[in-house]
Amino acid sequence: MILQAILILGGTGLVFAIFIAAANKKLKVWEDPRIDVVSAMLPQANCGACGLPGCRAFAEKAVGGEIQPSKCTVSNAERIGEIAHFLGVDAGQAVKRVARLACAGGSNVAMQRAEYRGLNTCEAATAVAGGGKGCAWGCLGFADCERACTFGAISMTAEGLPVVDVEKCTACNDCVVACPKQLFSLQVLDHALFVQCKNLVHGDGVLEQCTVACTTCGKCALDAAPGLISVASGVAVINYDKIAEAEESATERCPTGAILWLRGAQFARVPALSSSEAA
Amino acid sequence: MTAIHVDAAPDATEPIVPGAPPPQPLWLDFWRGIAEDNPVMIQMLGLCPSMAVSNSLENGIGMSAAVIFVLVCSSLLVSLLRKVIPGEVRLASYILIIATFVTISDLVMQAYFPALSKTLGPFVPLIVVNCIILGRAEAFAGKVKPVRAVADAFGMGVGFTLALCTIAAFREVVGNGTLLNHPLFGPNYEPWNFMIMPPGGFLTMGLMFLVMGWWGERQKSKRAEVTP
Amino acid sequence: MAFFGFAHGVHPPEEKGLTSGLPIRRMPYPDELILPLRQHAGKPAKLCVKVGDYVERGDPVGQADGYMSVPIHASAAGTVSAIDLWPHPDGSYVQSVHIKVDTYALQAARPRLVPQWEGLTVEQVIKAVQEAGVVGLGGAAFPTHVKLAPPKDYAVHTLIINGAECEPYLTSDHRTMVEFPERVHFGCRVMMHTLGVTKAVIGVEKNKPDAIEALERTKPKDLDITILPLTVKYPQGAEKMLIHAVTGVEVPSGKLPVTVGVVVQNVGSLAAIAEVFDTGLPLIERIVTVTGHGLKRPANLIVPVGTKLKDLLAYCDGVTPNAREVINGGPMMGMSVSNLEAPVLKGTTGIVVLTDEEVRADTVYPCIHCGRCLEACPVFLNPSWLGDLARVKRYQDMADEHLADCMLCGSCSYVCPSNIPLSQLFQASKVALRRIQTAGAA
Amino acid sequence: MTAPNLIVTASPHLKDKDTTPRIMWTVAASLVPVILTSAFFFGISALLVITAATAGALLTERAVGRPNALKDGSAVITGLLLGLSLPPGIALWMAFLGGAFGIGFGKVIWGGLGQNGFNPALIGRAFLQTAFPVAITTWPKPGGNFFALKGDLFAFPFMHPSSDAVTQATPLGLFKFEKQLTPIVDMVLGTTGGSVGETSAVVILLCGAYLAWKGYLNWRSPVSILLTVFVLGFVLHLINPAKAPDALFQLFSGGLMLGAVYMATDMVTVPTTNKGRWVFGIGTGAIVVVIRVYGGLPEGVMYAILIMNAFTPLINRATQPAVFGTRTLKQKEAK
Amino acid sequence: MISNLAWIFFSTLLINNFTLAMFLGLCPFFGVTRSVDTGWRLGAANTFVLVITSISAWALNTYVLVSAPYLRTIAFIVVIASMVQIVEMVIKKTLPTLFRELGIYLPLITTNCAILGLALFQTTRKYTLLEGIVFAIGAGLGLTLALSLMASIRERMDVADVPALARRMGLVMIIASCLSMAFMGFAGMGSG
Amino acid sequence: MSGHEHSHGAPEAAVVDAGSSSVRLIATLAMFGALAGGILAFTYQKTLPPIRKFAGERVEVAVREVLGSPAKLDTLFLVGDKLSKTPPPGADPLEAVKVFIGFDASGAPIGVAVEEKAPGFSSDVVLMVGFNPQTSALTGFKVLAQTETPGLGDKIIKDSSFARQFPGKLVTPLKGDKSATSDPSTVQTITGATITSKAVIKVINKAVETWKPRLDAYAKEGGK
Ligand SMILES: Cc1cc2nc3c(=O)[nH]c(=O)nc-3n(C[C@H](O)[C@H](O)[C@H](O)COP(=O)(O)O)c2cc1C
Ligand SMILES: Cc1cc2nc3c(=O)[nH]c(=O)nc-3n(C[C@H](O)[C@H](O)[C@H](O)COP(=O)(O)O)c2cc1C
Ligand SMILES: Cc1cc2nc3c(=O)[nH]c(=O)nc-3n(C[C@H](O)[C@H](O)[C@H](O)COP(=O)(O)O)c2cc1C
Ligand SMILES: Cc1cc2nc3c(=O)[nH]c(=O)nc-3n(C[C@H](O)[C@H](O)[C@H](O)CO)c2cc1C
Ligand code: SF4
Ligand code: SF4
Ligand code: SF4
Ligand code: SF4
Ligand code: FES
Repeated sequence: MILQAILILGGTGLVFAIFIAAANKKLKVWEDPRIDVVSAMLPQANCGACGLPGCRAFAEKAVGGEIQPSKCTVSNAERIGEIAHFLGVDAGQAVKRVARLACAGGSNVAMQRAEYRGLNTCEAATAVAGGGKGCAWGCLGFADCERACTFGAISMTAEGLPVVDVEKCTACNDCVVACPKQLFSLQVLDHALFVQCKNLVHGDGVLEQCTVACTTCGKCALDAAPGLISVASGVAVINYDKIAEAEESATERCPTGAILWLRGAQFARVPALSSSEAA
Repeated sequence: MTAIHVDAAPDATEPIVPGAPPPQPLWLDFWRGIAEDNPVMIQMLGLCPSMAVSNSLENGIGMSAAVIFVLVCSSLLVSLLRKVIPGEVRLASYILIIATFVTISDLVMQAYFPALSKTLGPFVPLIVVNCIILGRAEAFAGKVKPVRAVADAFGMGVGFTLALCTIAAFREVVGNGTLLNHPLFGPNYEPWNFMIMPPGGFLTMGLMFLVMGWWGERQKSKRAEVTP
Repeated sequence: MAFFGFAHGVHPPEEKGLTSGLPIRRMPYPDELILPLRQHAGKPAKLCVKVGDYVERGDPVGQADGYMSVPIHASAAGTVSAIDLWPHPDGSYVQSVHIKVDTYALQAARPRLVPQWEGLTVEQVIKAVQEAGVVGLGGAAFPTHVKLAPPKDYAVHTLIINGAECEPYLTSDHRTMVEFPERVHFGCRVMMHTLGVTKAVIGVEKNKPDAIEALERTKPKDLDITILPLTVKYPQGAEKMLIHAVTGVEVPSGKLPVTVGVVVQNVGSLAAIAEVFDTGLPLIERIVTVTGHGLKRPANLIVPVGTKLKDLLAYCDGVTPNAREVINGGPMMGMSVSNLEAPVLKGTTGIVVLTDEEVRADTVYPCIHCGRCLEACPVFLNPSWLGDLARVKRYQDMADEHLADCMLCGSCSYVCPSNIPLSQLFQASKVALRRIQTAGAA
Repeated sequence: MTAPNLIVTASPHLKDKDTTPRIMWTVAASLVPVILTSAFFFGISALLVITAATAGALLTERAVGRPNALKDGSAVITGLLLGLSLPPGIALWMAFLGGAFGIGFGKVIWGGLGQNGFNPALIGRAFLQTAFPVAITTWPKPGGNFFALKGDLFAFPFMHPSSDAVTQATPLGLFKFEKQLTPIVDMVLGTTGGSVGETSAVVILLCGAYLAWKGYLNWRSPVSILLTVFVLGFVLHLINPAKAPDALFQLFSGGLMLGAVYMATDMVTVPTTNKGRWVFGIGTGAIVVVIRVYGGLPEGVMYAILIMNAFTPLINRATQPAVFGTRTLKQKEAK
Repeated sequence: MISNLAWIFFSTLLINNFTLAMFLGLCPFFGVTRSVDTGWRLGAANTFVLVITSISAWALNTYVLVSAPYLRTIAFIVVIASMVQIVEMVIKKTLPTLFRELGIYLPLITTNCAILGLALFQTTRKYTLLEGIVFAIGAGLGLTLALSLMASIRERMDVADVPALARRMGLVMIIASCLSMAFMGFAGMGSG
Repeated sequence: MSGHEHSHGAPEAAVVDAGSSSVRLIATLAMFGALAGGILAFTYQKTLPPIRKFAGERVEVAVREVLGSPAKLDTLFLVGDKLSKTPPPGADPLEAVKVFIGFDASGAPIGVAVEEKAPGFSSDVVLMVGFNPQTSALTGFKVLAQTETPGLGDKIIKDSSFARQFPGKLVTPLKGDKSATSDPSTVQTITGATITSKAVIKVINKAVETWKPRLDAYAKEGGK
């Protein structure tokens, strides 16, 4: 009886092992096993900040040596080091960038021309006469960006402005895409000079719309290295190619605070700090 | 494409097995199966037996015992043989090993616990295909040393038991008014038959997930309170 | 009399009685006119004056910037007092020319700026139409000369004239047809000649019997013009619906009407062409219906382009105390205006002032999947599902569900018992989709 | 001129006057004649059962639903319809539990109004049917003193009700198990055993017609269900009269009227396209007949509607009309 | 004969639906029902494997296992697993996109209770080869039905405002509960 | 993908499965199979006796119950269409179709017990039916297998008052009724489980119908 059982199962095993061996020879698709490993080491946020359609695609490229591990902006330095070590490659260097908001017009300083009624999203409000906000360029404060940020880096102040937590921000670009007013841009964290206004109306008339707007008075441009700041377009524009020449003095005579010397989080100089900022 | 220049060769002592779990203290291997990688509640594996035999606690216990037995034995063996088994026939070999232990437990159960064996019916042989066991063999036991494999298997087994027995106890108490066949609420209790039928199984499982979800939400809001 | 129509659609209350019996009157010149350089679909005009210049009525203040553009002309004689960013009815700020109207000028007829039509070649007509700054007056303000020169690979066989005016409240097209039917026919003649078609159909909703009668009465004997009564249903005037009602053909999704051999023009546009060739002046004024229960004296007015809404409303004796919302256009498709400094544009069909009680309710309920929106949508979309997708921002899926075919007619929002702002969601989604696509491409 | 204090809103700026609460409350109100008819036949028991079920539904919606969810009136409908679908002698605690279950697991968990995939009232009933199969198939006799209780209504919660009331099998049960036919007149008028709302087909039809005229229910589903049941019933009766009762009997027996008029029209859980509603109705009708004739249960309306509820998303997918201009586009491409 | 086959088919499809009434194949039922397309494709793959299984089991029962019935479980599973592994390799080679989509579930089809369950039930019910195949098709279509229904409902729930605590798996289980409750309507079919 | 090429040069090649030789692969699987077969056959041999013992006991317990604790039991096997004291050649006595005859202490026959089944609500209801072949009076029945709905169909086991009605009833044939009756060949069905109740009645009628003639014939031939 035991022999019979041995024969049956052994035979079955044999037959199918032969099948599999044959199929294996003919059909095997080779895939670098390190892709799985690297993929498992990635955060699996599939955020796309690296410019690839997901973490697995990143792993494929990383294993292929086509992208540096540090291009994953979400992983911390330690993890990136591990991946680089595993693949035996240079981690590459990442400059810390964060999302910056080109508007400081909270509800306390910016004028609201008409009452908006409808969906509470910036996207929808933009379609309705610009949401009724006095400034056609400014932040509507319905927090589309906050919802878009998968890393919880954005929180809204009591005045309805989004504050980016520079620690949490991974420069994934989601908020940049989400904001219908295109107010966010990714900036190098160490670049301190920043203009937080986009209103193109010239002159002091703009203050009717918002008291922290850029009036194009040109004082910043005068106080800065030549060619660093220009005000011709209706708002102060910084030429970041010359950012090395920037100094804090350029911001000191700004009558409204539209241009500022930023260290860390934005809105450090906005007088009425929201509770979340203060903490 | 650019070739990779390798300066830092991987650690020579333990060859890197693709997808191998990172080294960990042993108790964590054990604990994972009970908590954060609970096979039923988190990984959602082995659901069929969790539903099918969980209409009474007795069944749940019997099933759990069989699963632990098979899980531990096969993990041990798979781990021992991990260097012998060629990758191409990995699955087939694992299944052979598992099926052997399952058949053993089935036969033993038929011989010594005939009544239980009858109520569990085809779900004992079906342990073979319980996704947990193969999953563990594939994801863990086949890649680590035997001690870790057994710790992990045992943890998974206990995790499965906890989940299954909780579900089973709940279903039996509400659906039949009894626990391990002892009446709990007196003779006039109107049992909710619903609970011991298929929809009740899904519902109970759903309730467990709801409780977990509620707990998770609570934790989240608590954390939010601490760091405003 | 047989009526022609389309499937689905809605029946909002018409409220046309406020102005449909009022003859068209001319509004006097205000003190200041605002001429935004972007008034039409396509490229904005190029500024060609500077502050301090004196302009005569009909002088260009902006030149056409390429083929998909038309010039902007001064609607009154006066001095260019400023050139700056100024509120536009759509809520944005646009570079605009301010003209301080010369109160002593005669504002009289001048030597022809636009040549006589008779004897012009097709190319000359098209050039004249562009130089006269004519755009579609049906609302979209699409440059008319472009429509007059369809690509040669399509054979245009029919000119369809849109006299449906399906928007509630608005009566400017209605009054045009009643009071100036000859102009409509003359415009039709110009267009038919230019397009080289022998057949024209004027579609008029059957709730305007006087307009149908006037058009029939003045119909030229030598042209094949049919006046087609249409079912009264919103959005009967939408181009694709109209073509379907008239020809029974569905314009292919994502394609222009020329692909089925028709060109659609609004009656107002025809009258404007007629006027332009008649008077020799470019398009500097238009007929606007100013109406609504929030307005003291509704009227159909000939308004100089560039008149501030503020001045327009004041001319109509102002608004009632409970007026809360001012709409540029009809109440179905028109946009709320947030700033009454914004001017009347070439494409402004009407201004509707709504009272407190009429402002759309705020409470939104969840979609109950009643299917009313599906039955309302004239292009057979599933607004309920699209709305759900929009709420969770699945824009790509929306595009796959033919979001591009949505013409934002608002029928779905109109019927939705849960008051879900569907068309607003779709409008925002279209914008978002475009933004995401450009971000993805970059 | 005084500048108005402007509001900006999205277009369209006009809105049809029907709102969701208005529809819901009207439907709830239209159930009043049905409830009164039940009270006429089953006395105070009917009212008590309906009240208990509605209380279960409302309290649950209040406790775990969205804030203000009670205002939209949909939970009231759920409660009333559940009550109407129960036997008049069922213990009140069970009716209450059914209402709570229906709203809790049939609606709130899904996201509340409009999101649920299955009819909450029927989920509540199906739960009761599975949980307490005996209690829910014990049918008291109609008639008698208005204030007489038709069963152990006040059984202690969670305890076994003692059923000592006079029962009478339903016409469908009588046919299925005893092969006895009930005269159609009795069923049309409602003098037979059955659940609270199974009493008078005529009243339900009239209320439904009113709602259909108001546009609050889409006539396609009820009409297609009734037609399908009639035609299939007719054919099967011709084939095997011993097994299948005649078509009129099928139409007027059981919960078919209530189900077709009030439950297969719950817009939330039936297809949104008109074509889909026909498919839904035909499917429901067919399953009703199949269960009644070949199934183990005498009545299948509840299960038929639930099963078709499950198919609703698939039906929606399949019956979406072609977007304007896509057909011509395809033709063009084909050329 | 025909009516017997028809009965096997319909009872397996609807009344004793593997997933909704017999608790077989729940892992893919919960794991791979995010979109209808994947759902029904997996169902189709499953049906295919079930038919292979049925034939293999029948052959084993008639030719190999007559004298050693206790080897049934192990023999079935080895044969089925090998067959599926071969099929898997073929798909990986020829249809890589399909392979990607069904991911880890392809090998898991082998270790899906429905497969072995089918083989065991077929044995205890002593089905002939033809009956077995019909049984397998019924079971496979039943799985496909359950998968598609679940997936279609989940697609709709993806856009719903589901309470946070139910979002992960809670609601999915409740949907399963409702589905299985609805299909109880077919219970007792054929008995009355 | 290009990963394939470079991996050969890299030291990680050790990681990569070099591709086992087919022989090794085949040998492993065959050996595993043989080993498993051996182990299982061994286990089977060890567990077979208790399994068979239990199966036999289960039937015996049921028989004793339906016949009211007989002092002695005889087993007859169905061979062809006849009853005989020996099982058909080659058949497993456990699996063979058989009938049990019970005798009281005085050696007088009490009745016979047979296994029979019929479809219930969900699937077959399998009963051990005990009856007196001379009078067609029932001695009792016991449910051997059923998958009826808990709470409804399974009342045929749980509701003792249902089973209590049966002893003494005359199978001429047996009928069911919804209301209580004193008719000697009618039993009251369970409310809410009519179908299962009727299935029990069906099984009993079938048992008596098929087995009574055989037993009669056997008795006529003098019990050989
Ligand atoms: C030859 C020709 C080309 C056209 N090209 C465009 C175009 O590129 N984009 C566009 O929006 N409309 C174009 N139109 C005009 C449309 O047909 C339509 O009239 C216009 O979009 C305004 O329609 P509406 O008011 O319904 O939005 C073109 C018309 C013609 C005759
Ligand atoms: C929903 C909708 C409704 C419309 N209703 C009208 C209308 O009532 N009358 C009209 O002239 N144009 C209406 N239009 C614009 C037409 O589609 C089309 O653009 C116009 O008739 C073209 O003529 P034009 O270029 O001369 O303006 C509508 C467009 C849409 C999208
Ligand atoms: C889910 C469900 C399961 C059922 N199970 C059984 C059962 O196992 N046995 C049975 O006889 N009746 C069962 N029934 C009830 C029968 O279909 C039928 O209603 C009942 O047998 C009729 O009995 P009555 O006439 O005494 O009420 C079940 C009903 C439902 C809804
Ligand atoms: C015509 C109509 C029929 C309805 N039928 C039901 C029903 O059968 N069951 C129910 O729970 N709710 C019903 N409702 C109420 C509502 O749609 C239901 O509570 C939703 O399913 C909850 O999301 C109905 C509503 C209307 C307007
Ligand atoms: S930054 Fe943009 S997205 Fe964020 S709240 Fe402001 S307008 Fe909205
Ligand atoms: S969404 Fe914006 S703020 Fe958030 S992490 Fe990405 S870049 Fe930073
Ligand atoms: S707005 Fe778009 S979706 Fe809505 S009815 Fe109009 S075309 Fe259809
Ligand atoms: S009309 Fe409104 S409630 Fe009805 S289906 Fe459409 S979106 Fe949903
Ligand atoms: S346990 Fe049954 S399919 Fe996974």
